[in-house]
Amino acid sequence: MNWLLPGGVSTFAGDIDRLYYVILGITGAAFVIVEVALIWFLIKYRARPGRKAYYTHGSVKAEVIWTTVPAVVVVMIGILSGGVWNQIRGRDSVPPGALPLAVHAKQFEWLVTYPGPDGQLGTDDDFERRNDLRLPVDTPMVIALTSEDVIHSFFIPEFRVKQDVVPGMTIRAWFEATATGEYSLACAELCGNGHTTMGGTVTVLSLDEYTQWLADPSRTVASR
Amino acid sequence: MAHAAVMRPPAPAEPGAGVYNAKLGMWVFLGSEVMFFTALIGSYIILRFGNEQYWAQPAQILNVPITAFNTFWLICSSVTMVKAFAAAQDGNQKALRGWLVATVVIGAMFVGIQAYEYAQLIHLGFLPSGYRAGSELAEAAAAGTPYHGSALPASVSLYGATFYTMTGFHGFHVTMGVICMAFVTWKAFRGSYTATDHRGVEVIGLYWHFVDLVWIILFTIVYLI
Amino acid sequence: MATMAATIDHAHAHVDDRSFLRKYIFSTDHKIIGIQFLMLSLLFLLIGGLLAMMMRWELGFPTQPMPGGTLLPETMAPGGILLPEFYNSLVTMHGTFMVFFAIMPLLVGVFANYLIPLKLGAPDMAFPRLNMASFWIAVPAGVLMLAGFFVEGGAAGAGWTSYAPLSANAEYSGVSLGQELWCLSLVVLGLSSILGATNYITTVINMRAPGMTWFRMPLSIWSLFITAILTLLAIPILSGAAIMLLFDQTIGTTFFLPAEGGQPLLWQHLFWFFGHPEVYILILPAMGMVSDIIANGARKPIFGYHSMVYAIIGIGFLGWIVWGHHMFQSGMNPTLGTTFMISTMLIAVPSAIKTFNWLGTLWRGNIRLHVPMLHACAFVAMFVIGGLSGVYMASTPVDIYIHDTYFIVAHLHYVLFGGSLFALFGAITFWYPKMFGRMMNPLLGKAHFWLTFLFYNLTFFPMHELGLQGHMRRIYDPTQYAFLQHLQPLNEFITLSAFLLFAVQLIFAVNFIMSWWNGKKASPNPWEDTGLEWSTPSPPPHGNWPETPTVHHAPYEFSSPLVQEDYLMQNRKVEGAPAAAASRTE
Amino acid sequence: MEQTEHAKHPPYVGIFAALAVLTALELGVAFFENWPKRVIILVLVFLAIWKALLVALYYMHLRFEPNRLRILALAPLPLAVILVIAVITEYVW
Ligand code: HEA
Ligand code: HEA
Ligand code: CUA
Ligand SMILES: [Cu+2]
Repeated sequence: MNWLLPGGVSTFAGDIDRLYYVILGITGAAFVIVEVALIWFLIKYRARPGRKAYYTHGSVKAEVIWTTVPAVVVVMIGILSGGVWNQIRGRDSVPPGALPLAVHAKQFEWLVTYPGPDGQLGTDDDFERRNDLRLPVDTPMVIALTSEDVIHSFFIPEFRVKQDVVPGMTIRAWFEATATGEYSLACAELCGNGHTTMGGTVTVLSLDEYTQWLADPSRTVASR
Repeated sequence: MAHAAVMRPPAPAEPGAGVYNAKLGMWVFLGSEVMFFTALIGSYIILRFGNEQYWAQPAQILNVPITAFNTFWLICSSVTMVKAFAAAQDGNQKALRGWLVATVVIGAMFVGIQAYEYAQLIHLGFLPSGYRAGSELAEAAAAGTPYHGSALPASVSLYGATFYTMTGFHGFHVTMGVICMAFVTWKAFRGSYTATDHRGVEVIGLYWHFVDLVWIILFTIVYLI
Repeated sequence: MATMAATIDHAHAHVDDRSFLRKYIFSTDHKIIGIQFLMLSLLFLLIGGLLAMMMRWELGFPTQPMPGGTLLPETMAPGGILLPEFYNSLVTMHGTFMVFFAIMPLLVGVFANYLIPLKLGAPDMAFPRLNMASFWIAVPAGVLMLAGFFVEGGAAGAGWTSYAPLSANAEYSGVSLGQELWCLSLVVLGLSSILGATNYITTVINMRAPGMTWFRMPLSIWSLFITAILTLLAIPILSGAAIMLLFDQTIGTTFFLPAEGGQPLLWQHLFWFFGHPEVYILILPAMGMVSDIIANGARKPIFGYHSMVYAIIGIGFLGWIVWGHHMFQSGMNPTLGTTFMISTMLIAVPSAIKTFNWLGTLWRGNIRLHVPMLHACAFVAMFVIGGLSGVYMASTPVDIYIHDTYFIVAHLHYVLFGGSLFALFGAITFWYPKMFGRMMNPLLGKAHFWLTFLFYNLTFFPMHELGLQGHMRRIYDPTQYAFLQHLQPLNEFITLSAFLLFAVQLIFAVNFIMSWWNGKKASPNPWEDTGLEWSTPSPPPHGNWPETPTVHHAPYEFSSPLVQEDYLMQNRKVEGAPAAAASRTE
Repeated sequence: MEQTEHAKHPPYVGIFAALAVLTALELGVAFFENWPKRVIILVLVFLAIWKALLVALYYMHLRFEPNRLRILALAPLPLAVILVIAVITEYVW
């Protein structure tokens, strides 16, 4: 099995994973430096009879170095992250042409409202599916998340999407799947006794398969 | 816990903060009191900021005249308190006792008046959970008829919740203060406070004025705004 | 400082003629109170550990009857199979007990109490009675929390963070009384902590012995002082929030319920505004005591003492403006998220200063690897792992993926167990002789250390991997999810390691209890340390010193050229030593 | 205020009077119909802060305390402000 992140299949999975590996590199380096120095000192300077430790109260030069270097590094990480964050969550990050879906969370299921043939939510050809999220590939989707009762969290690992669903708020989350197939939808926020069972399937279809399905939801589509 | 600090056996002030332990301790403790009221008052400000529509006009539900009097009354207890402290400084035992007794009495009456106010509001139908079903207020709100000037908000559950929590915990603090103050008064009658060492009076005074100060804020933001 | 001596004579008769009850039960002696806290919190540590074992069974072998599980009542584990609702209670209570009733009292209740007067040369705390009150208020708080397991509906089950609305309305969780007890208990415990903090702050400011200037205070005292300030200001926020939550549960208010304008997110903001300072409350004292132990072990003054102090203060301050990093995915205003990300990142800087200064202290030392030193070094090694994993979560986009996964669980155990608890094992071994007059057995100590270190890492390091695979936390049965099934072997492995980890704690328990009567008698200064507490007998008499010691030196004068030995105690007068700084309060 | 500086006791009764007057003022302002709510709120808060200051400075005699203690007394306030401001931005976003 893949010991690092599982393959991502959304437009910003790439950015998130890249960021992750950057941080992995930096913290990995910091980790090695610290642990190696620690073990090396413990061995090299272990107590020997008749020897006194080197009497010093420190060195300003050293202090300055190991204050500024981490400072610069973390600020850098911060700036990198900020950029990606804005693409995903920024005020006007949702792409204009994104297709709408509504997901209503309640103990312990996901109710997905599809716009129906007209592609408009809130019209009477809307229809609902339980724990069954279908969406077209390579198409930005914007999902209006609402909750019936408690806080749930809308989590699709492969899409690197996670957004808490808070009762009393309508939170918009958007993403764009980059490969067709079956993925899992999970609830990532403790929401009661059934929390552990609050899963669903995510089926990514080609755009025309999706539109056809919207027109006739009874029809089951082969998903690959 | 003010009295616990007061009960410390007398000792000369150690350098450090430049004030003696009990006084420093009380100020430190008041720091945490500030944060406690921050949690309550802060939540009130935040919730109200987002939900103005759920707030009634000042004096629409709340009884401002009686509370205004109570405010004045609490300020009185503050002045009697400092008078007691001044008397202690002058070593004037008689005045000290007199002012302390006055403070205890006024403080107790403040709590009494607040209890009366609560009873009145609950009778009207104003509860921590909002309107009491079938009450005068609930009916007026449902009918949308003007009540003391304008129509009542559809719901006052947040209004009630924040109101009773803030004023209730203030009342609780006053009650604690009265109890500790009674203890100090009792010690005063036993002549425990001299012109040179009257820390108990000063420390309880700090707590007392702090509670008064909190009320000054509460009265303004809860009853008048 | 005649006045000071006078104070002592006044406050404590030198002949100790107190009844058993006043001496050991309702004692106002900070040393006894510290030991009382030690017993109480070790008990809760044990309970928290046991709960963890049950959780691990469920996670390793989901929905299989737990060995001995049949002993539990039907409402928890019918036929030995844990119920989901019981699992939620386990997680919640495990977190709550470990944070509020084990680690926090161990660090603050025990060592602030025991060390502050002894290391500052004070006869006792500023308010001994208040100190006693703070302990005897903590006890009922613990009882209230435990009671949750025995009441109708079971113990609180909304996580140690008790997010509303789940925690605010019994309809959602099925837990009513248990959740109310949770709130009540924390309010009571809060009072205890606040009284304690008031006492510690006053004592540190006002009761330092002559010559004990601010910058002659050991780092343990500095960190305990800053911790006390954090406690003083953070705990009331939790109390206030818990009270509001209690009202939502009981008298029908709607602070945190979405109905009519209530704000579920407000609870999260209040909780984390308290919660992040809280986690620094849980690490700062550990850092301070580790500094003491490392200086002692390396026989060297702390490298960059002043910057260590400023780092502690810096962490203490920054801790207040980062709470939002727990709420990146909560639906919080994303712009706010960016701000919190930057402030969170910055906390890496003071932490870096401390880490590298510890290394600097070891550099060219003459290192004695006694048991406390082993734990102290493990602290550095493990805290760095936990700290660095914090940086991943601080990065908002990465956090989208790892939030509420086992990556978080790994992080928090690396900082809390690998950090705080290792430091505590070290500190307990280090000050045990002062507390009980006997040494703990070094062989058992070493065995306990190495086995704990091994199984600890085997238990918690793989959790990072679980997190990376998207394994959510607080789930009762991972096998429910297709994308988690391939992780089950790893879960089983973790569970087995956890059982072994728990088992080897027995060594510590045995060592701790047995050394009490058959441990080697301890000299006043068994570790050849420089602190004031080592200048009085082990255990110290009531009142600590016949008369107040005077301080002549900085805290960590190891291997000073001024003296023959490789340690120079703070209160030892030597000719040619740099004169005491002007004022003791500069 | 200057001459009271040297008086043995601060003018406690005078401050009491001031507090009473300020309270009366507040009541007046609060129900002053033809002012916009915003202005009223600002004025009220301003007056309340004044009252609070009088109590803290004279009745709690912070005015006569060493600076250390004043700082200690004011320390928690910034935190309170940070909390409220940060959370309020939730609504304006
Ligand atoms: C002792 C307790 C403790 C400590 C000290 C910390 C320290 C830190 N924590 Fe942690 N944290 C917790 C206890 C703690 N945490 C707990 C209990 C939770 C879970 C709560 C819950 O949800 O149940 C949590 C959760 C948590 C989250 C929320 C994750 C989520 O829920 O999505 C985040 C996010 O930013 C975070 C970040 C950090 C950071 C940046 C630090 C920093 O302080 C770390 C700084 C240290 C270092 C960085 C290492 C040393 C530095 C160097 C070696 C220099 C080189 C480094 C660089 C150049 C980067 N923590
Ligand atoms: C300091 C804090 C601390 C400590 C020490 C531990 C210790 C352990 N924790 Fe804990 N854990 C938390 C704090 C802690 N935990 C928190 C805050 C959470 C989040 C809760 C939430 O999500 O709400 C959590 C959650 C958590 C989870 C996630 C549950 C979930 O999300 O579903 C898991 C899963 O494996 C786990 C496992 C363990 C294990 C196996 C140990 C083992 O290390 C336990 C080993 C046993 C001991 C350490 C006790 C030994 C006893 C002694 C040494 C006393 C000796 C006695 C005498 C001397 C008389 N913990
Ligand atoms: Cu819904 Cu967890
Ligand atoms: Cu945090």
